[in-house]
Amino acid sequence: MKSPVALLALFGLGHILGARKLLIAALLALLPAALLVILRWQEPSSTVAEFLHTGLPNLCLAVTCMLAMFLGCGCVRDLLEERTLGLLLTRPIARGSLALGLLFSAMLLTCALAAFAPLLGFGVAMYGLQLEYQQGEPSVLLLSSVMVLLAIVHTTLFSLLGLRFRKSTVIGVVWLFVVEVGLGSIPGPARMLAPTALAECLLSPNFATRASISAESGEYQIPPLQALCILALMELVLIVLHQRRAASMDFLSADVTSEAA
Amino acid sequence: MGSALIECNKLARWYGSVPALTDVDLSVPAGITGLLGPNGAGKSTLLRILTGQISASSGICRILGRDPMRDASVFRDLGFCSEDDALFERMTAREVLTFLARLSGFERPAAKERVQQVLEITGMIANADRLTTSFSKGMRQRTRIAAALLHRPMLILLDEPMTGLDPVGRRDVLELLRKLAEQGTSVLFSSHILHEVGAVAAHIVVLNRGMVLAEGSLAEIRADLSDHPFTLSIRCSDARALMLRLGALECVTDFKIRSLEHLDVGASSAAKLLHALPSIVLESGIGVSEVSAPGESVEAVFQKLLR
Amino acid sequence: MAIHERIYKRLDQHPTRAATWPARTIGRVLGRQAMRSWKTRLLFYGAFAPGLVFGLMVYIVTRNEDRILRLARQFSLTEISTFENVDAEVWYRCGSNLVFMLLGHVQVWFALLLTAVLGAPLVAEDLRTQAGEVYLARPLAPRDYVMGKAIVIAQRLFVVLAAPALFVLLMANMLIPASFVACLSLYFIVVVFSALVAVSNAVLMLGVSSLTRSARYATAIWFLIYFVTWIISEILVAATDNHVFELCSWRTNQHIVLSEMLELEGLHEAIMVLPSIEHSLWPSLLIIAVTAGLACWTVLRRMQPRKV
Amino acid sequence: MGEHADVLPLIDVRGIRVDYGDGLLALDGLDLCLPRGCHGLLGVNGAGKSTLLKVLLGLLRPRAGSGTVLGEPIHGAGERLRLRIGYMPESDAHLGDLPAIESVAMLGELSGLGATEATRRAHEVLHYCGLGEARMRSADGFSAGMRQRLKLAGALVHDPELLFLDEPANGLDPAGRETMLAMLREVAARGVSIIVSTHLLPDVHELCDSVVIVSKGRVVRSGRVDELITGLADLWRIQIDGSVDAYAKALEAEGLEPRLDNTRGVVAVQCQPHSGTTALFRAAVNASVGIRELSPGTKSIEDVFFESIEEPHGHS
Repeated sequence: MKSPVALLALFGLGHILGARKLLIAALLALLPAALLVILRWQEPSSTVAEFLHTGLPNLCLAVTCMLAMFLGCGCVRDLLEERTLGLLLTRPIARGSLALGLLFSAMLLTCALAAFAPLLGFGVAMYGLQLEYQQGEPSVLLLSSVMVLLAIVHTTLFSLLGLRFRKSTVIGVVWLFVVEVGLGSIPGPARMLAPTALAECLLSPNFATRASISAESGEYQIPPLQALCILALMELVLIVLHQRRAASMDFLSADVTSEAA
Repeated sequence: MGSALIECNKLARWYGSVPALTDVDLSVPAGITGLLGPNGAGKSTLLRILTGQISASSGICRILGRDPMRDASVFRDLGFCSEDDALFERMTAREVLTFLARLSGFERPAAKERVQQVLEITGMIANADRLTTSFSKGMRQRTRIAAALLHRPMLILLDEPMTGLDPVGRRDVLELLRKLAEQGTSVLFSSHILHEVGAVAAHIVVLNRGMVLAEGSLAEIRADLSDHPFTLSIRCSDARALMLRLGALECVTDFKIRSLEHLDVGASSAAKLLHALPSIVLESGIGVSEVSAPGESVEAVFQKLLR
Repeated sequence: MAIHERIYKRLDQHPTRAATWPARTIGRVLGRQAMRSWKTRLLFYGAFAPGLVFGLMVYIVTRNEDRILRLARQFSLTEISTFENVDAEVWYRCGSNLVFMLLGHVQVWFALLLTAVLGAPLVAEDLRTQAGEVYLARPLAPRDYVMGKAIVIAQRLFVVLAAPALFVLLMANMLIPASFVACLSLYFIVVVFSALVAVSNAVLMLGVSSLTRSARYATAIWFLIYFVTWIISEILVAATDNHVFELCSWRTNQHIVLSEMLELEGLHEAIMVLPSIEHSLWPSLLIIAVTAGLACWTVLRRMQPRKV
Repeated sequence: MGEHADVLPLIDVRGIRVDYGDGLLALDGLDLCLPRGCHGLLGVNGAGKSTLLKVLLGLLRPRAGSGTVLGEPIHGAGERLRLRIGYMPESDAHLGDLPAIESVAMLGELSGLGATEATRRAHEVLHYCGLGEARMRSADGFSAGMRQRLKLAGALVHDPELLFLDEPANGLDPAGRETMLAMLREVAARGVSIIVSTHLLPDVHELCDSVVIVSKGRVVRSGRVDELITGLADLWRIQIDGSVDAYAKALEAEGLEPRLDNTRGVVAVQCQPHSGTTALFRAAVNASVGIRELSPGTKSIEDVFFESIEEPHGHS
């Protein structure tokens, strides 16, 4: 018997794929490739190679964060506001696995798009250009896998925000600014609280990001393995919070309280 | 599981400082139960707590012997059709029902066949493969009732199933509820259209301002309310003669002659009087033009309760 | 029941003409309502803080003139004895630099957030609850509805952008009377720029808000448009050093319009890092106008009585 | 109101066609001509009632068809027309966040009243609709009944000559319905023409003097209420204490044909004129059931409604 979580994930995925949201998410994912097309058209291959090493990772980090915010905030909250969540709630599925299934639906799409963006970027860059790699192997697989990891953590985080607050997008944007951009650029151990900073540590040997710049200047640096463990731990904590929040919250859309007036 | 399907004691729920439900004690037996009450009496809140969508501020509620919020397995035997007129968009009715059936634990072939059955029961076969966005209110309502029937529940809860439906739609929904009851499924539904609730519901719960005003069968509630159990007002050609004949029945308690053609008969048991009346009228040959029980209609009971 | 026994009084003279300015009514009433939420009020009044800080800075600079001049001489910036005999051209450049720092770099962030908070639910909520019918059942055309909603955003945005800059300019001119004549044209530029940004942001936000039925996604799309276009232009300019790419960012376009109006080329190398100077005013204005027009067309198409 | 308004028909439209594009014709060449006064608009879900109201108001542009409302053509910009019409939509659009007094005053101003005049009128109308003490609160906190009354206040603020009401009593409890009907009766008495689209047929009986029944986008039945329901005499309405089917069979044995209404509790029987009720009682004895209610009923609106919906409508 197919597990309800898988069923819900596929349903949620199908639901998003039919919506206009997908158009905007797809545009975001095509962003790196589009930029590379313009670069290829404008510039000699040297700047393209240089961009692959420095520009692309930072761009992909930004794209993944925005994708996760855009798709993550709405995966449970949309159904609640459309009031169709009641149809799912009254099925013999524990609330935890219901929330997990819907979270996975958003996560599946975000990870797919987050992984696809750098791949397409590399594809566009490499096509018809005999570009031999300099400066170490900027392997695209590493970039894609790190983007997937980041997408998982961020989708869970934004889904949790979506469960907790009604205006989760504004809070999501403020969070991205304060933690990812702000906290992430402060040298020193505090940086490691921001998932993007951890992702940069994973990328640092191959790609030029904030982490590699601070590594050259000898500041505090975490080996990739330790960064991976922190990310995994962070994801675990977020999942547990997500489940507990889903299990205990009142699935009540905003304007129901008026009934008691 | 005791005879009562739903047990609540001291159930209360507050939205901020506004009390939606205050210490509700309720036990609902099998069969069709009507949940009555003015707007804002807390009917929807009670149903949301019973289906575990929201938590109760205080008090315990058991449905089919289990806590709906903690133990999701209760939904194997419980169906719910909410008041919100919402369905998944960009899907056809059949796809929505197949998905919900799979969620309720049906395998793919079993789900397909059960969805076909349920579509037939609710008369939605013709529109099964049309997108839900183009559905009228009546069709959406029937699809959501179908969704609640998928897993052959023992108990089905419906929140205002008839609101916004046209008379044809309402007749079909009532017909459906009656058929369900005959097949042994218990039904609890809330509604405003009183005479339809009165005709269908065996057991009635009246809520007002978050408190249970009355609970029991229509006759019980009537009995507690009116001073003597049952009064029948008859308009006929010769009130006096009819009074003499009816006097012979032992269940008749008193008479009041309004006019030569208008007679009020008070009786201890409604059934005996009603069943005896036709034969007496035939034998006496008195032309009876109108028989009515003014205090008996659900509206009358409701008005008395709410005053 | 006593209520319905009251008599339904008819009006003695019926309204013969539709309201002359329905948009203003909608703007006034919805604007007042939007300001009732404490989050919006916090954001609105918070936006005046940078203006005060700049004003204080100007006050400090003018109060201890000599120490500032000695410092300037050390860095061999200018060879003057007192503020009084600085020529008009330098005053104009200092003033415009001050305005650009405040208006361009600080107030624009407040404008960004305020547009989202005020504008996102305006059309999205109406589409969700079909409240458009309530407005359009009145004798007004869809363009009045759109203009009314745009006024709600533009009015407050204009105040948030223009007021602090004008305050700082006024403060500087009062403290240093000589600079008043030179900076006269700055007042005009501040007002024009604030109006341009207020209207263009408002109309673009309404366009975005009419795309979805949930204010949450309208906010998300608004931030995505703002930041993605900015990141694209930054990356492309950095990679190709070709400044035409700056035109594809909503934020940079507005910056270019401001810097062109203030003719800041002269100051480019001396004092601050600025977006590059080869731009002319008209392409940016054209892009802003076209985007705003497109957004306006989307909203109107969405509110037009449907042809069925 | 101009003299000519009394002569002109309230609504005179021909051949309205509306197709939402999902293969179903919402309105299929509908013709309607109504004098001033109160008219009920009846029909099943999706028969096109709301669509018709929106077309007459200019919120939807029909594919075909033309006509006039209050003398104004419906195809024009419609601003002059919407000045004289009040519309109460079916959707729950009540400009939620605004306080009731401000939203009604704004709607008044949009309909051509001056600012102070609109606010004064808003207070007056809100008091009339029974929202006097809640008019300062924001509509989000209103109950279903209060929201319906707020929508009515919004429709009445500019004192329209014609009132379009789409499901005014939707979702109201009996007390709420009673108050709404009383208000509408009072408004109609003051000379305002009303078009009510509703499902609650008893309401139509009390409020409207003529009825239009729409089915599948066409007018299938229209006429004055009293004409429609006179029909045949000697119609009896019986409520049974016992099994309804047994009684129905017994009646058929007596040569009468019973009709069950939608709660199956009430049986309507058509008898030969002046044959009295003995046959009914005899059937009751044969079926050994009790008669709880027996009343000479004229044909109710519900019967007319079901007749015109079910039988293939040849005549309009």
